[in-house]
Amino acid sequence: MILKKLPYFFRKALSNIRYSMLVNLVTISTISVAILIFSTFVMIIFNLTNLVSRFEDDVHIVAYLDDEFVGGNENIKKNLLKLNGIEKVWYQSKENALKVFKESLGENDLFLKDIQKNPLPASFELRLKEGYKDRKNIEAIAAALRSMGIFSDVSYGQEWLEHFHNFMNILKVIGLAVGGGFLFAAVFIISNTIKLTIFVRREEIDILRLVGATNSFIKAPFYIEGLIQGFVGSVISIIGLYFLYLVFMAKVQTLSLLGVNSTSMPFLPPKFLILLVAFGTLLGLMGSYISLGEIFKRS
Amino acid sequence: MILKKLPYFFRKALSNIRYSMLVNLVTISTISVAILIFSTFVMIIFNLTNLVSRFEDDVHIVAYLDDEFVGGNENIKKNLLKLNGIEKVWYQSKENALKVFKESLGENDLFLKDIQKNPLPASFELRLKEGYKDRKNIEAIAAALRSMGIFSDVSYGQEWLEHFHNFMNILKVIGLAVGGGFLFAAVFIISNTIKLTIFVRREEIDILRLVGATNSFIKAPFYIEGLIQGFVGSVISIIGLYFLYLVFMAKVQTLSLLGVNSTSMPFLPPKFLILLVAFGTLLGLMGSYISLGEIFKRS
Amino acid sequence: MIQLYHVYKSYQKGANVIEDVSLNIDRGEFVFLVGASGAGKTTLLKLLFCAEPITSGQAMVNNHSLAKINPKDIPYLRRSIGVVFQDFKLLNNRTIFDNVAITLEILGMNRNDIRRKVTKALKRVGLAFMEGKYPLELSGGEQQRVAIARAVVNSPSILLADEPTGNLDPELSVDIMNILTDINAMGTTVLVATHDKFLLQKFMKRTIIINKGKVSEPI
Amino acid sequence: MIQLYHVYKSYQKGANVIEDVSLNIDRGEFVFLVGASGAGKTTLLKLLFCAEPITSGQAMVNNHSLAKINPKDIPYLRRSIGVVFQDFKLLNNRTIFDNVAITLEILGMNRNDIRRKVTKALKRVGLAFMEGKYPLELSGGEQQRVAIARAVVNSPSILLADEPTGNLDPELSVDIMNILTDINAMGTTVLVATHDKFLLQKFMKRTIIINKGKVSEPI
Ligand SMILES: Nc1ncnc2c1ncn2[C@@H]1O[C@H](COP(=O)(O)OP(=O)(O)OP(=O)(O)O)[C@@H](O)[C@H]1O
Ligand SMILES: Nc1ncnc2c1ncn2[C@@H]1O[C@H](COP(=O)(O)OP(=O)(O)OP(=O)(O)O)[C@@H](O)[C@H]1O
Ligand SMILES: [Mg+2]
Ligand SMILES: [Mg+2]
Repeated sequence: MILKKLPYFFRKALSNIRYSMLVNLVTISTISVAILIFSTFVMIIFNLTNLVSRFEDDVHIVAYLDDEFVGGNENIKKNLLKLNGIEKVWYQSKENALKVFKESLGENDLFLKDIQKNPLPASFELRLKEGYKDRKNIEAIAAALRSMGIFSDVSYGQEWLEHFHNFMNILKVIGLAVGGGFLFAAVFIISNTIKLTIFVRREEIDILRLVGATNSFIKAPFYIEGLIQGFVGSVISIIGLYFLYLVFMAKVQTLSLLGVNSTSMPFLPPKFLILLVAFGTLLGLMGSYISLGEIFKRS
Repeated sequence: MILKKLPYFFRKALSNIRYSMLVNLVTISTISVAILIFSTFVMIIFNLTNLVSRFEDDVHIVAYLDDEFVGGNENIKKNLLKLNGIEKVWYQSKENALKVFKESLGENDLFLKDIQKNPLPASFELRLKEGYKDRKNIEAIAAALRSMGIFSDVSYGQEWLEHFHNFMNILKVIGLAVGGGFLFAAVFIISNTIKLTIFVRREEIDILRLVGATNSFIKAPFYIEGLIQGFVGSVISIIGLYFLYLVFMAKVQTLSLLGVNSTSMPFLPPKFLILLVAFGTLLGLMGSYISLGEIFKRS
Repeated sequence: MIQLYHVYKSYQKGANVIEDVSLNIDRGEFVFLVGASGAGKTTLLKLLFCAEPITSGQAMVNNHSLAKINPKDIPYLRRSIGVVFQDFKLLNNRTIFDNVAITLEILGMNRNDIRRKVTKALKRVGLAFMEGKYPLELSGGEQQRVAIARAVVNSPSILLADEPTGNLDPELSVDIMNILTDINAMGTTVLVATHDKFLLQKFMKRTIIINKGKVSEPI
Repeated sequence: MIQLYHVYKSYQKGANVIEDVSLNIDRGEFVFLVGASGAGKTTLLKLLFCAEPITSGQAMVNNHSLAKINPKDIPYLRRSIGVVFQDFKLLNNRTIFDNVAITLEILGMNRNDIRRKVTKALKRVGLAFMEGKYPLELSGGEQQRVAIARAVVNSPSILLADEPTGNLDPELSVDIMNILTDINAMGTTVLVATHDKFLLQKFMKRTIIINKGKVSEPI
């Protein structure tokens, strides 16, 4: 019944938009700005997550071989690779370790002049598979390594991981709070604005009721109008976001900050854009829905 | 003339608010949310600035005395204190430096076992006065120290300062961009909303004109209404902000993140709150002003 | 068609605007409702199409009990009633054509039928050439005629006309009344609230007098 | 007081709603303006208080030239003209009292004088007891009388009444016309657009006929 009338309601909604152009422009632009704020936030979070996942790429474990242990390192390597979550293993001999250390000191090797015995241990560096780079898995692997009894020490940047974990926690709290706040603000502002636009047309609604229109007949074009407003608003906000992004990247490049570029800070991928538009459209629809509900209950 | 009528316009504005309660509630709540977003941002920036200034407190310069230099360090200290921007100077002898270094190594002093000659230099640590902790002043002081010719090296965390500087730059760009964005969004949303509320009353405006009201007579109550809306809206948003602040602090304390507490993250000081309310009030007024201008030009 | 039985209506407690009205209007009747300003004519009509709830009493309109009607049925009751509102109630942001078409769109009629019927109704009230204009571009009398066209376009089973000639000159008033009698002749029950003594005299019909909310009929 | 000289008015190009109207109304006159629906009565009145600009011609109202008036002077011209609008134009969110008081508030009158004058004007139209109500709580005729009260409350030098009795019963119409003749007797120039032949006959006054935008006077 309602579905059959959809084309009619769509036409009506479009002509309503035409009729009250000013109000619609105001509404759509408000929706754009509200969603722009929210989507800017989404983009920032998205890039932060990207950045963080690149930090995570760096995560690795170093297991220092006990000086007293004697045995084929190829054998150990094979055993290590059998562990869960290990992608690659490199071996570094005692001699190599010293060489690297000396190189890293450069000319400041004040202390090494007088050394007689190589104090550095041989070690295995373990790269982890995707999905095993979180704290829990790392600690499990480290424990497994220790239990092998052939390593004097297992190191995986415990302290750094701790800090990182803390940082991620703060980020999560702030992200959720701020994101939730923005979301709430967007929903609130959009539904408020739509409430006003519907209020502007309360007379129209009253008249339609008096001449025998059912509630759903009156509401349907408003729903569609809200839907269109939400859709157009969020598409505009994405265009705006892209524009802001370009401006920001240009600005950042002239300041040449931290080597930020379009690979290290990409625009939102299409999936996100589609989600944002869907979200905006839904908001427009919900805004109409809630406001109409209130206005119909009132009278 | 207009001023003499102010009490009348005020009464009129108040009764207008009473007459169109729904519209005013919508407007005021939208203003609150818009300003809440902006003021949350102001608070974050405020606290970040606070935090950063505590980082700055740590800034100091270490000047390493040339091993070949022989002379009274008390004398040097006096001379150093005469330099611009120096607050305090500590002297650290060669022996002391080695002791501290040994302590910092703990049991891992593999390399030190065989050392015959102390390779560490004596040094002066310089604390800077408030206002001299920025990059420019630090470099100037460092240059002055170098030109004294008695130091083998002057170190002030060049690399750290560089990073800090970069970080501050990014923060500035993002802060300005985001802050500007929020500001724009708040102004835009508020003036849009007020535009709608005035549009709701366009008939009233038309009628008033037809019965001989001057433009300023019609506009004045709207200005005052906008002013009141902006004032009430921003006061509400500050109450909301305080509430959010309390919730956030509680949340942060249960998670015991980074030792954040109400001293390290205070609420906005009264000066800022007054500015925010003044800003919101002004926005309300401006919103009315702009919207009325547009609506009057239209007809 | 329309039956009222001890109907009362008050907007505020205590003050009865309609007081103990009992009334019977048969299918196909043509009735004038006359009374001074503020007597309760508009209120009485509003009760009939559920624009206001009755305060007490019993009323049947087109087989719906006004006292017990389900809110969901109100739109369907209203569709069977054409109303010419005293203040027209046109949609200012829709064209004249669209204003008249509303009644038919609500019924889900197809576009061709709508066009045909609306054009005919507008022609009948002498405004065919104005279909593209907007209400505020029309004179008072023209707006009133649009309101009439909207009310009659669907040949409703009941037509309630509240002061339908208040803004019309005597000649046009007679034209409009002729339309109403025509539609009445085709079966519609018509109830016209009016002040116009001239029309009352010219069209001798059943007349109900309302005075301070109480009705009476001259014999 | 009012002088029109070859005045034209068209809303769209080509279609003259007022065509070559020349007219002279002296201070203190009482004039009826009659014509069919859509003849241009409302438009002519609108020109006089600058609600619409004249398209061409010369016009003087109360010593203001309508063709050359400075937009800033329009409010002051309007204050000297009381207007009863065909569609009342009441402010729905203000009480009846406030609606009538507007004219006086605009003039910056003090509150006591306003109270006195408004009460008097409302009493005159028989609505003193309704001052606290809102327009939408009034009957059509009551609203019309509020509009009349607002127009006369300040004893303007010109009174333009557009169909002021369209929603009133004959007895009230005569009452209202008496108010208008009273105010006229006190010096106000009165111009009444009406369809009501009964009033024309009862109050024998100068009558201007307007037909498709052209005016003429029966001799
Ligand atoms: N919504 C309302 N709230 C309160 N009182 C109302 C309302 N509507 C009408 N009234 C009052 O009820 C009385 C009857 O009003 P109604 O509109 O029925 O009169 P009417 O006979 O149509 O008069 P008119 O010929 O002037 O249109 C009036 O005194 C009016 O003030
Ligand atoms: N704003 C407008 N735009 C376009 N056309 C208009 C406008 N206002 C009036 N008209 C047209 O001008 C003509 C005269 O209108 P006007 O309102 O002056 O008539 P009137 O004599 O007052 O009629 P009535 O007795 O019905 O009120 C009408 O045909 C109307 O359609
Ligand atoms: Mg009535
Ligand atoms: Mg007219």
